[in-house]
Amino acid sequence: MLFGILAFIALASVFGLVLGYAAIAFKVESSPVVEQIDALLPQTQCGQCSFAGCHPYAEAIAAGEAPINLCPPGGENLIQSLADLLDVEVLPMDDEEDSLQGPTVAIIIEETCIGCTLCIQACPVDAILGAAKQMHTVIESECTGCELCVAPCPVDCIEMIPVKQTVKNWRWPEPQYNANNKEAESIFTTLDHVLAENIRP
Amino acid sequence: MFLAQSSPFLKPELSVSKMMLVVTMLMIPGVLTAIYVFGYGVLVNIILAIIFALTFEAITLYLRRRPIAVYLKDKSALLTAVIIGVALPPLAPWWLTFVGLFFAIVIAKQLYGGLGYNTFNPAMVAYAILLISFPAEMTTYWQTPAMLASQFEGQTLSLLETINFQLFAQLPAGMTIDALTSATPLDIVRTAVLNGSATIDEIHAEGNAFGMLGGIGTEWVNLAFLAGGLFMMRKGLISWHIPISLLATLGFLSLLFGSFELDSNPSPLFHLFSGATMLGAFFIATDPVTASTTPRGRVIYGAGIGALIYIIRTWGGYPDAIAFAVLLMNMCAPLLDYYTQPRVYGHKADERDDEEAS
Amino acid sequence: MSQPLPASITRTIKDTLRHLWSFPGGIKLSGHKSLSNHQPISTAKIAKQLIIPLSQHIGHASEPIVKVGDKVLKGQILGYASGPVSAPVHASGSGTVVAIEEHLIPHPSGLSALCVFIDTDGYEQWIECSPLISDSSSTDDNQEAVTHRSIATLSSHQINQQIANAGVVGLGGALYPSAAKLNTAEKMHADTLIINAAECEPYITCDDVLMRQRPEEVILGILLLKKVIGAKKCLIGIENNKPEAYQALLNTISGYNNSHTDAQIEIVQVPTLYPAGGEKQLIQVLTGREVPSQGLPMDIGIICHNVATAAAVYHAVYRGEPLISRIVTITGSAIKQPQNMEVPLGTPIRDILNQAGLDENKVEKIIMGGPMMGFSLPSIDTPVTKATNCILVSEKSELATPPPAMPCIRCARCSDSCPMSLLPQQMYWYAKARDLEKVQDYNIFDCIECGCCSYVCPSNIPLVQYFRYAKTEIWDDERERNKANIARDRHEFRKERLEKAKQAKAEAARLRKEKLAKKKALDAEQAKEKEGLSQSNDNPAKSSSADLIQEAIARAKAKKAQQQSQKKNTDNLSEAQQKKIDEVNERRRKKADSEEI
Amino acid sequence: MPKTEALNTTEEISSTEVKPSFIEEYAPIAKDGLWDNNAVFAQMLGLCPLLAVSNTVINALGLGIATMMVLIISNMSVSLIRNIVRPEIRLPVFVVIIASAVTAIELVMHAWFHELYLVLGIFIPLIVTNCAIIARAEAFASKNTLGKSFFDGLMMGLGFTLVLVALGTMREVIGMGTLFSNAHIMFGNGMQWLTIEVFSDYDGFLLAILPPGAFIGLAFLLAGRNYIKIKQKNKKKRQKQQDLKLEPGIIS
Amino acid sequence: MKATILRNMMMSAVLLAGFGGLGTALVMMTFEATKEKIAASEKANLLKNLNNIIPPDSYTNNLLDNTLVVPAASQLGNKGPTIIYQAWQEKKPVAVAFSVVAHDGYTGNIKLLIAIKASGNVSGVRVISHKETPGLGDKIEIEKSNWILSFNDKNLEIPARQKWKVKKDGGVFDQFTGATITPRAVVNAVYRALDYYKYNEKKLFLDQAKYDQLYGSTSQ
Repeated sequence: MLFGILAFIALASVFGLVLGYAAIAFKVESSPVVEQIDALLPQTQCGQCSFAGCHPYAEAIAAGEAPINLCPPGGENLIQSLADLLDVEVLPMDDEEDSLQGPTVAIIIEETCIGCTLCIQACPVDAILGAAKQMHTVIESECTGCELCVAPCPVDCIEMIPVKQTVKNWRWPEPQYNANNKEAESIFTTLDHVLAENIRP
Repeated sequence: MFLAQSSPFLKPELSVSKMMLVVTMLMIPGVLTAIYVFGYGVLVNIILAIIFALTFEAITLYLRRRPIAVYLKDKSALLTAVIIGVALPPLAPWWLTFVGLFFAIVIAKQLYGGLGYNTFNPAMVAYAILLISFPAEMTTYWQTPAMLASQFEGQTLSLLETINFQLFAQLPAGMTIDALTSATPLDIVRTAVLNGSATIDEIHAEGNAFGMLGGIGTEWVNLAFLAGGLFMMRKGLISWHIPISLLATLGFLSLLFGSFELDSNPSPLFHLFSGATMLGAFFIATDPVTASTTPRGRVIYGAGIGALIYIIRTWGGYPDAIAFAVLLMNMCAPLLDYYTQPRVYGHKADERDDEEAS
Repeated sequence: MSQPLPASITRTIKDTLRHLWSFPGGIKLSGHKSLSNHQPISTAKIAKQLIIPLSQHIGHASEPIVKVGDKVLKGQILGYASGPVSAPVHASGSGTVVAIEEHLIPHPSGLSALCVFIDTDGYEQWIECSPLISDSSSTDDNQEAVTHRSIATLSSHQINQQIANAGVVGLGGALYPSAAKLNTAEKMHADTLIINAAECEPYITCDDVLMRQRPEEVILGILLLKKVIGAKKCLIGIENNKPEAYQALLNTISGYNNSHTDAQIEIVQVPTLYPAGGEKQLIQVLTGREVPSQGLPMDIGIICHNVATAAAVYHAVYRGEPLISRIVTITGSAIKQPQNMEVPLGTPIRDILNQAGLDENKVEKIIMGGPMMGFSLPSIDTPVTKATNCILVSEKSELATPPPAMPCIRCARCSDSCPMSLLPQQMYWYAKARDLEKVQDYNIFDCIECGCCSYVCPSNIPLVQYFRYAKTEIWDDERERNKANIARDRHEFRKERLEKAKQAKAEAARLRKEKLAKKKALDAEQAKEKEGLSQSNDNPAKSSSADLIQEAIARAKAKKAQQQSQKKNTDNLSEAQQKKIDEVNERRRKKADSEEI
Repeated sequence: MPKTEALNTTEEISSTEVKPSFIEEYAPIAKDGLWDNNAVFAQMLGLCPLLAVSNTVINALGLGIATMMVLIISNMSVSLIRNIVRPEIRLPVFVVIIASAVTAIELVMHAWFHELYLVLGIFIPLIVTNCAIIARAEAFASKNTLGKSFFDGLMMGLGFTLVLVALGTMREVIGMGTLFSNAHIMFGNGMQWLTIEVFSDYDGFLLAILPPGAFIGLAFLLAGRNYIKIKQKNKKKRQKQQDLKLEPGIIS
Repeated sequence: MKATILRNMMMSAVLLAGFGGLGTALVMMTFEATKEKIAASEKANLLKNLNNIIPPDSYTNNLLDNTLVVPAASQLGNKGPTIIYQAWQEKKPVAVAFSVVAHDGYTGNIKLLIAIKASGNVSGVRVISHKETPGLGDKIEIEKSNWILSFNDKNLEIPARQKWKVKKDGGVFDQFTGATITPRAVVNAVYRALDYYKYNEKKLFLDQAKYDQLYGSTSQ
């Protein structure tokens, strides 16, 4: 009986030594998961997640302080890929109304702009050009649609317009019609209807 | 609003509904033969099965809030029902069919997501569940085949008497269930082999198990299903891979082992033309939803079923093995699909050689 | 060209009949070709207003060089090629430019693009054409010899320049600028020219009638193409359901083959099996070789052109005419007189439908291209472009309005019929789940969108649309990712800039403070000197705090340096991303190539 | 002694600030263990013994109680030592504790519930590997006080036992048509009267007793739970929507 | 750095060893405390099983004390020695109990415990273990069916030798619906046991020492 206990103690000590060594020697410093999350975020730096930008939000997610569904620009797809990355459950978008809009860009209505540079200071990606007392303009290709410039404008000359669809960035719609879909029938009738309308001379 | 709809615009040549219907139609020769051999019980089974199947399907579709008409029209439940109807013992009581169809349609099919989403062949799930739950009923209610009955002056039932027995468990006066039924050839062989009580030759001499090709009576049913299956293959409804590899493996194994122990191993022909071999090879194993989909995967899938049939028939606890073999291979199908992907055009040839050249 | 064939030639040709390979999958379709391939090619009336899109090809849209109000002649250049992969656009009728604005174009999206509107004057006045070789069709006698000698005298660069100027693009459907393609082929020393005359899609007959009725244009065009590339071999692949076209080409070739062995052109009948006319499939059938995935036919020494492209090359070189018209098949049971029509580009489709007789009561669907790969037109007010090979107007019973898709039953008919040996059933699951990575693992970018899978699917699942959807989603994702990376860089840069500014400010403030402190200290010292040494302890403390600040600055600087070095990393990363973008572009181009059916 | 004093004072401070009532503190633990975070329903832990031994109510009860005992013991011990163990040897120590508790319980059962021990067989030692136990040690006991840990072990064990018994009831009634058969092996011969024949003359539905029946039964239990959860969620949503509808009125 | 590692290692080792020792000690203590009770329970269980087939009021000795180990015999179907439990009323032999194995079951061996009265009649039979098909062959268990009781008071003469078969084979014992092999195997095994008893009647009531002396030791 005593021998059993002693043997067990000896064994436990050995494992204890090994574990005690491993705990310090093989310590992993910090998790690169923040960067992985950051790479998925849309980088609009819009702050709609209530964090100061995409990277802070990524840090918060990694630390488990923020849910994954706070990013309207990333939409459902982002939630899905974050859920895949972190192996957590997919959550519905936090604020459903916002997620419905497509991507937008800001434009400055040139007649109204007074050249106050407030929007330039607000832009997180330096996508607005202009100098004091001069008309400003948005570099459309660089604009992330974060809307941060809209509020500071004293004359309300900035508008968000949807990104223009062209043949180049057009995407095939996902097929909608399947037998489980009660609307299937109506979609087909719409389709026929549309075609018929176009044919009429 | 313009709604983009993608090509192709040609009318599709086939629909699920048509496919299922044709397959069901091609089972008719086999079904008729089975009715001739095993009496009206088979017919009653099938009709009961169809009624139960459609009812269960409609109810579950309703509960799942799916369009009932659309899915009832796909006729997959019909096919499942007919397969179960043929597979059940001819004199099975009605509640056996009822329980079977409940498990087939509700549990194995609809709870998995309905047509196309079930991992396991519904008919075989039903059969396996019935077999392990009600082994006595599943093995005893086999009416003596017509050939044997006439030979040994056994009794048969008329259609009305059959219905009366199956629905109300009432036999005409003076008849016992023991006199009506007899063990299936596979059962006889299995028992004899196990007990070592009789050699194959002795069973031959007794004349109540072996027909010309396979089991007495069942050989004709198998031949009829073979004919239907071959027609189906010719029509391109099923590919050759699964049935051929299944039958080849089963034949090969029985030949191989048969050549070692002639006394206790029946011939390959017996294995191929007894039990539900042909039904299984052409109508059950080829169920598209649960089978492997790649060409090489299908060959392995068929061969696996063939091997399992032989193994279970010879060393297993139940006489026939189609259901278990099919279910076991159903489990492997996704894996097979993954590991037997054909080489895509233009990709490096070192992975796999071009197999589907035709 | 219709002289009887000498027996010797027939024999040599028969002798050289090749061994044919086969491709996996494929489906048999009823052709519906006899609807339209018996009538001679008619000519479309010039429309009152031509709408000429500036982008009728793959690559950059051409830049307009005319202004509203300009008078243009037929064949005059409207837009010049704006990059290495681009093609000029020409006026297909004389008249006045009335507008340059967006208009619906024939595209599955139903979106608009920039078009030049020309009100025609009806005079059809040509600009001065400058052919490279004078057309000698009038002098029937030694035509072959003259032509050949003429071709031989031209340099391949000369011919290619002419082709480029004429705005010739791949007319099989890919619309890749031919000159650019020929250029690459020449550089990569492609040794085999394959002419795609298979035309495997049902209903379409424009290539068929072209070969039947103008075989010499095709053959001369081919000779020119061959000359440009310097190819040793030339194969024409034609489906065996077009015996007349085959015979016509054979008759024409025999003359050329006879006259000069260098001109060896082989014409090969391939079995009628859709999609035998797919570029990759045709190459496989004719040579047994496979175009590597993500690669081009040129990687295996092959270049593929369509017969109509060859004819366009002929027109450019022999007549000096740019590509301003093309043969369009107008067919379908809702058309009263199905036919092939030579249509000036930019003609509204409504006009040619009216000319062919549109049975309005019957019309159900109007499709541009074939029923397998075409798309339903958003409107019939869209113009005919270089891509318009067929207008199919169907009646109700003719084509399918797809019934609701049933669930996939994994019958594998799709993978059995796939000419690329893909697994559509798997790609469908992942495309539906929008698992874009998995879709790519199943090689979605090898899909040629031939439509076989959708056609054979008993569940009527719009598989091809799922794949197109997945592909465009993947491209979109890549675009988004690139944009996000750029945005991240810019954001980092901005943060850094702000930080710098802040530091500069702080530095300035500190300096100011220090100065002040020094001054004070100095004053104090002067005052203290009188008081004695007791307070000298203060000084070291002060200096130590100054040290601390100094240290902090050093740290900040080091951090900045680190950040900068990090920035370099991101630069590298973005380069990798740039590479990815390039890859995507490459893939897109290749995909476009493969569409040439 | 000044040390303890300091401790006392801090405790007092925290307790004077917000002292949650006993129920407030312990009700969530109970709800967690019994429903919200049930070992089987929510965490899907300990399924192996669950599926193997739930063919009759008595078996289920036996294993359930054994598991509950282990849970309570391990939770309490872990909670007691939670401040001493270092993170790197945390798991081995927990495992040692659990294994000791299980072995002790096994020996006790062997001695006093011999027949039950024979029926449950291998599944008693297997309690060691029941992830539910180490999960609770890790997730709860190592962070909470003794009292709470004890209560959590009790509730988790109770939750596990209840599911086990529910499954056992289903399987026994459907499979054999009886309830509490073999009651004597647990409660002694005097309790044989407890056995109830639910259906007389019942042939039995073997599937329910065989392993596949356990899976199907568990699936139905889970489906039932999900159904209830969805119902609750929908109700909450509707409530929220109603609240929202009321809001604009207040604002205007 | 090194010192911290060393310290950490020591701490972990001590802690783990401490808990290991504690746990083991606990187990050891329980083991010691329950050892006797476990042995007693096991004995009681065995006795209970034997009492099912030998009425406890028919004998006066302790069955577990009067045992005899006999060598393997073909009739018993076992490969190793078998334990014979003897029941005595004072000095009068009452019955013996021993196990028999049937090898011809449907799926594997069936192990039976059989008690035979001194008169040669079956006192009782129970199935100890089997692998027969659930629902078919498992009716040989007393929990599933009373069939196994049909052997009680049968002997080699009643029924007659050729009637020691299932009904299907022309005997007197019922078979169950759907299964003949299992009951057939059990009937055979019981018959063999009776046969064995008849053959060794005298030997089986000897005590171990006497048996060894007469027939050689079995305990090698």
